[in-house]
Amino acid sequence: MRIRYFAWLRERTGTSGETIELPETVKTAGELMCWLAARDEGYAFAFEQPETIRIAVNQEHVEEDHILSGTEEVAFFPPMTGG
Amino acid sequence: MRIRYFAWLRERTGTSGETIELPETVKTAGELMCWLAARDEGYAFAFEQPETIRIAVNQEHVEEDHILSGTEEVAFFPPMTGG
Amino acid sequence: MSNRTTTGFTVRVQAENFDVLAETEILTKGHKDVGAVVTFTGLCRDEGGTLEALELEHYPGMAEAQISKFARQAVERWPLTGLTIIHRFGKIPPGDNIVLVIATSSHRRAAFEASDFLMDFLKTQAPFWKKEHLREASEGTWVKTRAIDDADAARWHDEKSNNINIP
Amino acid sequence: MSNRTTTGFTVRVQAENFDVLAETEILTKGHKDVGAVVTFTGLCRDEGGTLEALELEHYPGMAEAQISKFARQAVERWPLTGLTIIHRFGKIPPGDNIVLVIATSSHRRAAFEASDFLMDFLKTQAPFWKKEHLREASEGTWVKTRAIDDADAARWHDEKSNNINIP
Repeated sequence: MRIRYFAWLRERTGTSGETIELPETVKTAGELMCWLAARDEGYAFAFEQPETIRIAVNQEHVEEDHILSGTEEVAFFPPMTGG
Repeated sequence: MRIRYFAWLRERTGTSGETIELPETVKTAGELMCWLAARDEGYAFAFEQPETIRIAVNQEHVEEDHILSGTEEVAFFPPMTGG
Repeated sequence: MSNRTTTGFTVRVQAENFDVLAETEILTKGHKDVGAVVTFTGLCRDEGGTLEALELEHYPGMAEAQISKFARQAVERWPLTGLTIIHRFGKIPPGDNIVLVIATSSHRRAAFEASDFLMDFLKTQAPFWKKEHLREASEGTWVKTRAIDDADAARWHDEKSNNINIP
Repeated sequence: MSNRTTTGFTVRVQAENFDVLAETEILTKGHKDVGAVVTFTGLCRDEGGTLEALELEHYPGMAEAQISKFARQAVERWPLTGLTIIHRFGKIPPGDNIVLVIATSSHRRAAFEASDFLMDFLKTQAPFWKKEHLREASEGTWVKTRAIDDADAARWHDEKSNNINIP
């Protein structure tokens, strides 16, 4: 599964994207954030306030409880500031 | 006193403006409309529905009961359709 | 009411066409506090090909004065950085410009609301009258007011301020 | 819901600047049913001279998809004759263009409301992130969301239609 990070999530994780093998235990987007946060200090910093993070699955906004099975791409990013 | 007519009031009265001597009996803008309407058929047609006519005195919108003493210019016109 | 310095504005009533780009640049070039530019351009529609031209009559002097009055209300009510209003008169063929409002501000809401407000008042309170000349008719017809335009203008009374005077 | 034919629209996400006049002419030249043109241009402010540049990061693909989703909602909700939305990304110096919305319609209210609506959703729902680079600071700072922008976007839920989906 492809994961993408934008803005300060990209800076804190140190990567704009990566491909991971989703562990059996991780079912939802929220669980994926927990799992990623446990990786190292940078990821822990990136995901320290998961409630502020927006999630997109296959380029559509989803909530934390979104089930990831069948997902090609998950993106994590801060609230948007376009326009 | 200068009187000006715009749009269909100009067309019906047959003039864009004229200078009149205000009779003693005419105090308000509404009374002036009555007095003008009595002049001839064109003026009668122009002022047949005085409630639809807008009035400006010295280039400011006023109501029918506006007292005309001291007025330099009165204008009569239909509801505006600018923009 | 407020001790904020209000912005100046430009009002023109003219027969000639106007240049939206040039007018916009006057308000933006070298003004780096501008974050939002809203332009409204009103054009002459051809009414499904039936219209030959619109003829716009106006009350010289009062037209400028009324538009300036609304412009003053707009710069007092919203934190604009610039405001330009141009209204044409005379014979205008389909596709041609009739009216232009440009409002600039730091943030978008002020520019949107001010230009929207101004158009509502230009429609109903500025002394202009439109006559339609149709291709198939020898006589022109005066355009009737639309109730929706009065309703639009009335929106600006209900909220915020009492500084708008409709007779 | 309605059997009115909905209008097409143009959405572009690009690094290059855009030309407001040229984009406007695409929607107006030869379209004589257009009575109202509203353009919104968002510019990079210099924040009182402190800003070196804004850096705009975006999510390629999703940015275009989200903007197109809002554009589709706009042409379904309002009787527009044309709609163009352009959003830039990359490093943008003060005074430069960031975003453009042009909405055209027969009557002004549709053009005003659609462009206002689209800007509210671009601000809060399109995947763009702004980083401010100040003259006096070596590190850039991510721009925070403003509560007022969410409140502005929420205005469009209360009325008329349910076809707007905010997650």
